[in-house]
Amino acid sequence: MPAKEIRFHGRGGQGAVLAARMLASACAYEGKHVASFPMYGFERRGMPVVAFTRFDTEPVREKTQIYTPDCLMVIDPTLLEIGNLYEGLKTDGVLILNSPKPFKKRPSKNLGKAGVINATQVALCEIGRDIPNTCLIGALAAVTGWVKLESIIKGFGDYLEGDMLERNIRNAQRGYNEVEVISWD
Amino acid sequence: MAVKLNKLPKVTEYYCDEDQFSPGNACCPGCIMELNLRLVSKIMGKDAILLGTPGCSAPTIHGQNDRAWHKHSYYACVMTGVASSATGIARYYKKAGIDATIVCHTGDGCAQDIGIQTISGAAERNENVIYICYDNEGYMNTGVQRSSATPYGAATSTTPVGSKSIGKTTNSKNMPMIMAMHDIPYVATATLSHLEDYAKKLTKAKEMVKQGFVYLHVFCPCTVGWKVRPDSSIAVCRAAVQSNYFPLWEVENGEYRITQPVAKPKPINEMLKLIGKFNHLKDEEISVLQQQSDKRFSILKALCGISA
Amino acid sequence: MGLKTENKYLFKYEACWSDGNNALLCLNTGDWRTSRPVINDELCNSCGICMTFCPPQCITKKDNSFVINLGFCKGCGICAKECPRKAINMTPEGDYTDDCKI
Amino acid sequence: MTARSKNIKVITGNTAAAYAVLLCRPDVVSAYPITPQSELVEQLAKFHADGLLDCEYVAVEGENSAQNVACAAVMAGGRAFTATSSYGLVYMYDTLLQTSGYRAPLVMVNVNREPPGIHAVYSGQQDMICTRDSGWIQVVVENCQEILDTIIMSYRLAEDYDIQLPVMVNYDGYYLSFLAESVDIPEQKDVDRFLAPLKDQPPRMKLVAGAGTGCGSHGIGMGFVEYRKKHMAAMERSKELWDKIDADFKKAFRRGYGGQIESYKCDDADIVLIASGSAVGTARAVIDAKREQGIKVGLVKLRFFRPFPVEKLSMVLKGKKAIGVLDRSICFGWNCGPVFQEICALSRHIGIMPMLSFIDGLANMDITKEHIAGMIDEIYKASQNKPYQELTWLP
Repeated sequence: MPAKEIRFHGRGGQGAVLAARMLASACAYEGKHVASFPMYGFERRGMPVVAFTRFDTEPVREKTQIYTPDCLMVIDPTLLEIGNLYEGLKTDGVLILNSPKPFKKRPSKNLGKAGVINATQVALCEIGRDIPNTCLIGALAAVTGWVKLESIIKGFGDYLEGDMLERNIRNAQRGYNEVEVISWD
Repeated sequence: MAVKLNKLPKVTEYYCDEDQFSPGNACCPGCIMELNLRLVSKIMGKDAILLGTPGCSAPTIHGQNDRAWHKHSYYACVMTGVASSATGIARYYKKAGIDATIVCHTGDGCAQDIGIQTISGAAERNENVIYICYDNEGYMNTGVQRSSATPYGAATSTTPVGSKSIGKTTNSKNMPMIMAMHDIPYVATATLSHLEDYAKKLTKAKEMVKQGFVYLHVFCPCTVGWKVRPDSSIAVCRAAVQSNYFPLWEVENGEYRITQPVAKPKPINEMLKLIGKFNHLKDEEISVLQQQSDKRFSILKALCGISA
Repeated sequence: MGLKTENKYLFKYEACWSDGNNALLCLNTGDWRTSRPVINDELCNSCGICMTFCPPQCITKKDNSFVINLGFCKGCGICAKECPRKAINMTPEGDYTDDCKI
Repeated sequence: MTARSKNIKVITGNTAAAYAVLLCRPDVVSAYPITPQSELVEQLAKFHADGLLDCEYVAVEGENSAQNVACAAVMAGGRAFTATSSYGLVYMYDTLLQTSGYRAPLVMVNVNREPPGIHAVYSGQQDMICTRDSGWIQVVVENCQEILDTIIMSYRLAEDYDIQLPVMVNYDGYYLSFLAESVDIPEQKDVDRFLAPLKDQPPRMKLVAGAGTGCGSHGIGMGFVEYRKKHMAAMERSKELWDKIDADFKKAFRRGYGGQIESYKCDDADIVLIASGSAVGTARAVIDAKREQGIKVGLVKLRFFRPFPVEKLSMVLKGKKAIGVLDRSICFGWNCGPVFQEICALSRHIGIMPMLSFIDGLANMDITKEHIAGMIDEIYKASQNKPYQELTWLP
């Protein structure tokens, strides 16, 4: 599998930075080279945050932001309004979206697949708080097939423990199982 | 021929070591900061480590190339870093299991102006460090400029008296009280007219530093900067105590106590007339200084539980 | 004519460390004096107050009286001023210049 | 025996630095949080709280104190660590000069960030440039693994009896401080073994209660001049030793970084790009792509900034047709980048050739592959005797 680049869009407090890092850990457990970093100004709740994750079978040398993603993860549906969200998306690109609404219209010809799940609702149910990130990583594993669910769950162990780990595992499993996939040719 | 007494003054009973300083030191004639250093040396003992910074005591504490002015180990550092450097030494010694008395010795310019942040920080962290501030009410080493310890009405080279100026127009900082409000184990004021009182406090400081930060604020007139006769610096100290301009007190684990109560305080003018930097003051300005001094003393009394 | 270059180091450490075990730095502060303290043995009761207040601590007890080390006395006069029995007089150094010649 | 740990973790640059500090067993750690370094301070506090880091952890009230605490702890005989960034670095400037002048072998991390403007929580190397003449050894690193490894190597260098100088390890804010990568965390015993030769060194001077020795005046008259000469000589000695330490590290851990500089595909190169920090990684990828297009381009990664690797650079750069320098900072008064200015000073060793200064990546702006490709195109043009522009600002 060639190198993959994933860009995460979220708001401060939703776990976009951690999601990007957790995905990197999961890929590292599969023996891949990974790199992940966020870009934000002051740390403020609610402020838009962008994070990046790259993985490859070769060492990842680039230390740049991601301009031509293979996949976009949008953790907050209001961020779909960002003007240039799909700019640079590779052909057959993937969107992982947290949204309570169905996603029908193809927003970019480069978008090949969209995985949509109401991750906020799942998180409120499983974790008790609006932290949809782990659910969406589960969804990403299901939609892309780039990384195994068990690696994702293993990766969580680097960041969480005890009850929170259990809850987030359930969150990810539900994302994996319940994500609705829309494909375009 | 007078009958000879067999006894030395009581302060000598507190000496535990010889004076470690060279007999010929670069302090002005009549400078009682020199007396202060030698007293600290005798009571803290040779093993005390001295920390200093640029200031009047710098040429005495810090050596030149491979030679020194005294036999203490010492560390000299930038003016912003005395209490923090003492922290570094104290913490390393703690980690290495080494026992040592660490004594910072700086003027008011370092303690309450440029270095106040680091003192405040070290006090809040309750480092095992003794900090002695010799308060000569200004930057004397650099040519008598005002500091935050310079009192209202004093003439200095940056608060000169002129047709539109009476000297410094604001009050000094009440530094010992600022330090007391840090709730550290021990804070005391002292001066060199009351040597036994001071010696007791130094001795106590040596004990109390085991519990944490200790701050001693020492009233230390500068003959040159204050325009005081070289023989009168001790007299000025005494007058400051007797007028309650500089009361001698201590606070030990939150207990405030005036150590040298003055039965009948003299007017502040008794002290001012010994000091040239106040020569130009008129009665109304003197009364401003008197009122400020009274107000500070009443706060101290309240803290000591003495009713007005 | 070339510049003289000196490559020999004078001090043994890499950084500047002074050693109090070497002979201490010392100024002949006695030279600064314009008047000297003279103890009047008639009045002195050896209370030692002068000794405690002397800034350079150059007054020491010898037998039952006090001696002033004029090599370091800066002539500030604190001892004379603080003496409760007025047993110390500050005398102009000029009075002693003839002694010096001898 | 080569040590290869199985302990690979996906961690950020800041966390990698914290692991390095943990492994070097400092006696005293003092630091004050500042974006983008805070995570490092927090991580060390956590290690300390969990009993993993057996040291005195001093949570100071500002960077100036952080540097003073660390400097004094080192002068008292201990091993210390501190970390800062941007304004924090310049807030400790008075003491930076003291630490190096006192020859205190302290290791410090500086997470590179732009200094002016309180909103400038952005990556940029200007903070390091502001302190280039502070008498510190300054190292710049490229990735998270190198952060960890370089801190360990830095203690070997700083505390060597022949050096006795503080070392500042610099890495880009955001692009490295927050970059999570797989990092091989060495075993404690292997790091202990790597640092063990320091124990065989002659004892350096330290502050001992009752010994009657003291420091801080930095010499008077000819004494001052002598200590300056010694300081400068030690700085020069550090170059060769750094190369040796790097080789030793490679032997012990199978990871080497080339010492003062790393040259990448320079041997047969006609033109060379010089860069430091996180941009080097990106530049490697672009160099490979350009080589595939037939441009014989090489890359020099500057690891030592102070002392400046004059000899090593001269060897690599001599005879090239054109060189370009990428700076993530600016040099006032010379209208170019600071590293460029220093490379120009190599002309007496490498001869006259077209030299191009590129200023890029200020204030967190991304140094993209396209930017670097553009730089290489410009250097190439200049090497073909075509007119070129000496200074280019990107983006």
